[in-house]
Amino acid sequence: MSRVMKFAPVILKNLFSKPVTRRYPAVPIQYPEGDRGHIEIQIDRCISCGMCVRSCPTGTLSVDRMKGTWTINRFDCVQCGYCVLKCPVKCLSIVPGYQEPEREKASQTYQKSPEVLRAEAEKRAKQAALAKEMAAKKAAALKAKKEAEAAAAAGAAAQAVQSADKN
Amino acid sequence: MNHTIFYAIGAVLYIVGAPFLGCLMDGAERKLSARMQGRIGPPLLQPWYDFVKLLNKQVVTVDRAQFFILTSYLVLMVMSGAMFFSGNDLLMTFFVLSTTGTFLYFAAIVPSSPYSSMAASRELIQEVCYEPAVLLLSVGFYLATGTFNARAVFSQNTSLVVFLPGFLASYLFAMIIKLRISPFDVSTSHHAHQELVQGVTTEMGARNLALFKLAEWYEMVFLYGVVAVFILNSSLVSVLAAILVDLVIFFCFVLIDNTNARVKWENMLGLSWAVTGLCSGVNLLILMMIR
Amino acid sequence: MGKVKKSPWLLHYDGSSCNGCDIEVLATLTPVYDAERFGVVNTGDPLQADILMITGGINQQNAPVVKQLYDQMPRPKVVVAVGTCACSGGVFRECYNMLGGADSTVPIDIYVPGCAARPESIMDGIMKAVELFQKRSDEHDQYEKEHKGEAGPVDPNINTARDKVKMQEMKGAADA
Amino acid sequence: MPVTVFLILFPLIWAFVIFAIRDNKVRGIAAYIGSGTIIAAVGVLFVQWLRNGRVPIKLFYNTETADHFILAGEIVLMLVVTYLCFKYHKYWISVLSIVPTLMLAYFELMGPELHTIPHIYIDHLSMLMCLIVGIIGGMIIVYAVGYMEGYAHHHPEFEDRRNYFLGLLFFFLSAMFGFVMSESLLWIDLFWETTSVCSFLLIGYTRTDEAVHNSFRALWMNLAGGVALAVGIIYFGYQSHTVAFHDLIDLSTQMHMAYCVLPIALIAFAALTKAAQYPFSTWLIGAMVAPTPSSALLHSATMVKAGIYVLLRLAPAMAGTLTGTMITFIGGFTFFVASIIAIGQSDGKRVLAFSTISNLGLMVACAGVGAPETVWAGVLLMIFHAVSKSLLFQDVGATENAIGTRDIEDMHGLLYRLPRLATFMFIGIAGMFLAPFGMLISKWSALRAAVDESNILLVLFIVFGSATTSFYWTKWMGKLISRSHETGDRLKDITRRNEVVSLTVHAVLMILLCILVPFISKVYVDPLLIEMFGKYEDVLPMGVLYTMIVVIAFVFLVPIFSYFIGRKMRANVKLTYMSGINTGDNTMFVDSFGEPKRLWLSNYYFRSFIHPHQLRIFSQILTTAVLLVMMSMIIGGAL
Amino acid sequence: MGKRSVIPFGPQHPVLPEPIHLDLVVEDEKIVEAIPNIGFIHRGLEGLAPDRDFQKYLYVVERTCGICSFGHGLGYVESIEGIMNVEVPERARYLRVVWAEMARMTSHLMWLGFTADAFGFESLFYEAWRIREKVLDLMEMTTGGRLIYSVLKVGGVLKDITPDMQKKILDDLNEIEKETREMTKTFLDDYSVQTRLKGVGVLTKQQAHDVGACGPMARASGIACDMRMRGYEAYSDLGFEPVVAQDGDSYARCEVRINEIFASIELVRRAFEHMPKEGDLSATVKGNPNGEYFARIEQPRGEAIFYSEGHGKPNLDRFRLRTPTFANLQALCETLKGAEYADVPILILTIDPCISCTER
Ligand code: SF4
Ligand code: SF4
Ligand code: SF4
Ligand code: SF4
Ligand code: SF4
Ligand code: SF4
Ligand code: SF4
Ligand code: SF4
Repeated sequence: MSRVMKFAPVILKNLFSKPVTRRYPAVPIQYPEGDRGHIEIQIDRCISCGMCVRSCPTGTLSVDRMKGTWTINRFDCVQCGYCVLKCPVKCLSIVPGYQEPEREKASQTYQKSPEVLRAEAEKRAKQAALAKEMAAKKAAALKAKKEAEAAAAAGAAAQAVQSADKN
Repeated sequence: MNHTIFYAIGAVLYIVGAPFLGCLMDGAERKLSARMQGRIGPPLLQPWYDFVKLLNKQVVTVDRAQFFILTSYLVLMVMSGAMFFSGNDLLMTFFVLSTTGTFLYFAAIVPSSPYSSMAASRELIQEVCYEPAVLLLSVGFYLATGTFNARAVFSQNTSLVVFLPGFLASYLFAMIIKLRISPFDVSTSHHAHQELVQGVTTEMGARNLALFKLAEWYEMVFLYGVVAVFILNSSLVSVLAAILVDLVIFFCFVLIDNTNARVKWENMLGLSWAVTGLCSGVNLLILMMIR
Repeated sequence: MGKVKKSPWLLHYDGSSCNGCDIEVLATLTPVYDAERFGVVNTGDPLQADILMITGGINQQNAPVVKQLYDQMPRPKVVVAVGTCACSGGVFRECYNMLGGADSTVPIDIYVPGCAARPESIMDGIMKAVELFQKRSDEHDQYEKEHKGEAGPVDPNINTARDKVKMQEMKGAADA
Repeated sequence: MPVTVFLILFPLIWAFVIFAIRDNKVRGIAAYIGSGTIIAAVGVLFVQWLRNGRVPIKLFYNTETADHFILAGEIVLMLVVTYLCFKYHKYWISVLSIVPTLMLAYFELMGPELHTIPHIYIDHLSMLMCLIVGIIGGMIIVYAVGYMEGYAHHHPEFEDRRNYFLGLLFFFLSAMFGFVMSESLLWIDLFWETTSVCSFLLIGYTRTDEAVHNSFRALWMNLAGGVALAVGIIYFGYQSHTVAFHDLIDLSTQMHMAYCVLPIALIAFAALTKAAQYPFSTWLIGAMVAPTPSSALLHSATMVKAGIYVLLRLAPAMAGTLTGTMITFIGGFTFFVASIIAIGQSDGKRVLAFSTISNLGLMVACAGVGAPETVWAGVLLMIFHAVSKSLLFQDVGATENAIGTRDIEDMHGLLYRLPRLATFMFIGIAGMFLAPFGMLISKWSALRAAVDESNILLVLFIVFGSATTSFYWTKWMGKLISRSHETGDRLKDITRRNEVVSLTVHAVLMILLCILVPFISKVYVDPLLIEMFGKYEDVLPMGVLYTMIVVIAFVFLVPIFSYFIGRKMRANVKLTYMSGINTGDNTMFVDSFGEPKRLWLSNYYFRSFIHPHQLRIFSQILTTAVLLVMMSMIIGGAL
Repeated sequence: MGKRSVIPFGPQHPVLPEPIHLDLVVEDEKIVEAIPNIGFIHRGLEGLAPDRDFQKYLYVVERTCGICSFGHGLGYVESIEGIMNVEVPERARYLRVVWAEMARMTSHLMWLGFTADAFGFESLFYEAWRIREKVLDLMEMTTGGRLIYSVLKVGGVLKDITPDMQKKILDDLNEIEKETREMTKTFLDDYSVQTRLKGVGVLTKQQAHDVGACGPMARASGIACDMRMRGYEAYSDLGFEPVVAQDGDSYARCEVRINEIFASIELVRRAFEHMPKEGDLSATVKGNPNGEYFARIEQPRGEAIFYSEGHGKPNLDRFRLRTPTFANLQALCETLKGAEYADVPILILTIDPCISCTER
């Protein structure tokens, strides 16, 4: 007989103690620290390098360097956190809280602030100018080098002809 | 004459009130089960919400014949209950009850769908399990009171349970089977995840399922009503006692439901026949000897 | 015009998921989350279900199954895609065998993202689905009122002579 | 009253006429005429008897010549049996025929001087039997004409001996009429042996090894009963100097003559063999090899009822005696066990056979208890059983001709394939067990009587047996109504017109019986009880009657009503649930190889659970032991 | 067809959490024939290996399965580490063991619940899952995910378990152990449960050997095979002993898994004891895998084999995964022979099927 209804003590204990049910949604969720919920970006720190785009296993992310946007489709993201790991400037983070269920899948785009954009544009222009200068310098150097080489080659050829004559 | 009216009122009360009472009991059972499982559980009126929902859905069926068989099932169920509550012949009532079971079997087997059909066969096995106990109950009743008429209890000075403890035991056992309480919920379970999907109700959706639920409520009230027969006697206190006993049994059934694995039909058949044969049989023997 | 939203019954089908979301769907029903508080019941039977919950993406082989289950459910019905896989295919989107998210086969009403979708998130999804369910039920009632007394439509698939070719067609349709 | 003689002689002569006609068509017409005449004659007899105020008809007090014919008949039978036994090398069986015949001959010629008795005696019970034999027998012959045509067509491997078959049926009817109308036990014995031999010949009709084997088994078992019968008659004759059946009962019940105990026990024992009770039930199962009409007529509707008839007659004398206890036990046990074994059968005819055994068991038990209520139940059971079994046997036969098998599994969805036959079958089965129809009300009163008699074993047998009985009937019904495995192909109903006539008559009779139970009980069965017991009990109280009428109304009306509502219903038809891999209709699913596979659903048979074979052997051993012990107790007590 | 029924079982079936299909031929309810069919959940993730770099591919492999995603990640990184000869720091190795064992606990508790459900014991199912939530909470606290953890990387781990967390884990484990003991009594001793498990689906030692069963399935048939005996990661320091039972029936399989829960709790405790208090979490990994390697891991369901092959490019050329359920499906077919229909869910469950990993 002791083998029948073995479960009764547990059941009765449950009956007379408080239910273990978490009363969500009446009571909000308590996330532990470091919970992986969704990706946040400090967009202004982003350098639009595209590392995150390349690292994302689901191809959720896209970055437009010119417009200064960073786009995530939260209905595609698997919260793996690899983008966070790969971002060179650590502007990405994965924080508690999930994307709400929706009727439609929509992606979210983050736009850098105009100041940052402007600064970036300036930087880019500066860089471009610099690059132009460098390129010019390089071209000049190259030309000089080539000329020197050509001269050397001509000299060498002349020597060779001479030695051949000796033989 | 007074009495006839009294019993007619009993039948009418049953027909009108049983669905509500049954619904409440169903809800209470779900709530109590949930608490036993350590959770909050659905609201008390959940079965009612389900019922309303089912009636509001698109009427679907896999076989048109099912609807009319189910209606017959429901009507016969109401009828056997009404027969009982109007104090009619017990044995007759139980025979009609078994016909009711046959209609449920038909409803489940008519669409020729795999799970529904297998469940129907199991339903039939269940009938084989509980029918002897139920028929024997009326035999015991007859022996104790000299009539099959349920109203005879009111002319008894002592509660029948004194004479018929064995019958009560095997009837309660039969009731577990009939109410589809684990461990004997082999043909349909009140819980999800049955090996036979939803058992006999697999092919019942929307309105058909609502009919089935309604019939179940009627059945539940009827079956608990039969328990009262064991307790009631000519004194008024016995009414209270009957209600109390029903409540205790209700609680025990929920407890049993939550502490047992579903057995296989072979075990169910063996066990129920053994219990019926032993409890009712011995009780019957004693009754016949002292008569 | 009854309140139907208090009794949402689920049919859960596991498409090509990794299991994570399925288990979270089941966890939603267990004591700690206890979705039955809202009347949720997990029925295994499409005929009795109100909300089809699909986890995982869709592949060649399960597309007809999902479609079949969807068709068997009585109206009004709501489909919820649970998990990133069901929403869009998730990490497996580019696998050779995948057709994509659940919306590649049946119309999805609610997307519940997450890998795996948290039970709370699934519950939110159910809440949203329930509202939709009520709305559709009301529309359905209206429709019924307008079409009272007419004989109901019969599924054209029933009782037609069926052969292998037909099945191939079904498969083909799923492929397309 | 010449009708009685006509009823015995006409079929006898007609048998030879039929046998002689070679042309199938002509023979068919002759058979119709014959059966029509028999039914008409029974009708005439019934009317005459009613006109007479339903007092028993007693005839033929002096029958010197007839007695000699009877004796001659006995000897002819003995010779036939002996010849056949020798032909098939079953020598020892002939002993069972030779010994009693010689004993009877000695008794008749050298025995004591007997009192003058009426040789024909028609009371309520005999009249009832006449009606059953006449109407059902007549209809079955009509059916047989058509059926045997199909049979000869489907089974070219067997020699076509239709004339022999139909002739035997008529021959049997003659014997059966003789049996139920006779008062002289000596006459009864002859007719008894004749029915045994008819049954034997019909079982062996196809002359296959199996048929021959089964026919001899039937023969020896029935003959063994015959031996007991003969011994009982002779013993009784020597003790009381009379061989009237009623005298036996009256002497026992009113005079309490001790010497009656033994003959009653022996005759009851004989009845057990005829009614195919355990341990003698195997012959009835074996008899199913015979063509269906003979199964319907002999092996369920009438001949086996001869055993019941005898037991019902003996009922008042058995009440409360050791014999009664024995008979009740054997009957109750048979009722229970045969119904369990029936669950394990899928061959329609075998199910019917086991159910026959089982139902006969219940009737036997009812007779064994011997109280007015149980006899009431027994009589009603007999009526219902005769009609519905005859209907079912014929229907299974017709179905077999149409679909080529009589396996119940192959009757899946029969309602959609052969609506007419399936409906008849449905009616027959419903009449057998479904509340509130016929059989059930009898069970109700049997149960009550068993309780009143404090017969606990019988109570348990009835209670458990009725559960198992409804199991196998219900699952059969379920088969008929479930949707077909194929898609909507309706079969051609090749049932012949004459078969349909018989089936329809039976079905109508069945429905009428169900509706008219209270009436029949009042008008016929109650007087029968008065005649038998001198008193009658109001078996059916008014309350129950009213309830029953209401229930019947409901059971008929509700489905019809809701059927019409259902037809109008706006319903969306969906596919059945097949785990999501339907292939577009309800008959196939995609299997593990991606191919369509046909869904197939079967009933449960519990073969591995109840082990029918072991169970049969066990019950045979048990019942044999009980019979041996109790018979020796009875004999020991009597001597 | 006689008295046989031919019915489909699955892919959508409420007792099955995952789609698997069986063509069943039954007589009464005895199974005469059962032909399984899988593929409803096949994704083909192995085919993605050449398209993803080997670091990124880890996140795909992790999602082979949501139950022991940690184990799959572990097997994969082990195979890469094997190719590249990376020495994983000791603390990381212990952390890996802790997580792997906790994942095993969640898996087994989940399985207990499913099994209870398969024999129609709903409240027992709920109780098992209630306890499982506690382990999940610990997992979420330490890794940030409930089912998919993403804490591994080639060469080590990404997160640490702080002393506070460690204390909480140990405290909670005590409670979990107590509750599990209380609950599993029902599995092991209850009469009604025993009628459903004892003697059901017997797989003899020889059969288990012949069909190549692995994991608890094999161990319940008396074969002491457990990959942890190989001592990968930190197991060699923890005195690991495999849990074995002899009967080979469903009950034995249940017993093995129950005892493994307690063994896992013990292993976690020991791991915390032996773990170095400080230390690197990961080694630096340079370059790309060049070569091939087989890693063998004991998953909750048995031995999983990870094969990686690379040729010096960031992307692997080939990745193969042999999963335990795949090996055990054959054993399932063996046990289904002659079983009862009512046992089918139990038999399917006692191999602890994980179809999603089988089909990847
Ligand atoms: S978390 Fe993973 S899936 Fe989401 S955006 Fe980052 S890399 Fe992509
Ligand atoms: S990796 Fe970081 S910095 Fe680069 S684009 Fe992404 S978010 Fe911006
Ligand atoms: S979304 Fe993530 S957890 Fe869910 S099924 Fe897909 S891979 Fe698994
Ligand atoms: S491996 Fe198998 S499943 Fe894959 S494509 Fe080839 S045959 Fe098809
Ligand atoms: S050979 Fe192997 S690895 Fe290559 S495609 Fe086929 S299964 Fe894949
Ligand atoms: S598990 Fe084996 S058979 Fe299946 S795909 Fe992989 S290698 Fe091929
Ligand atoms: S690899 Fe194995 S499974 Fe595949 S075809 Fe060859 S033998 Fe068969
Ligand atoms: S069997 Fe494989 S996929 Fe399934 S849970 Fe285990 S490791 Fe995960």
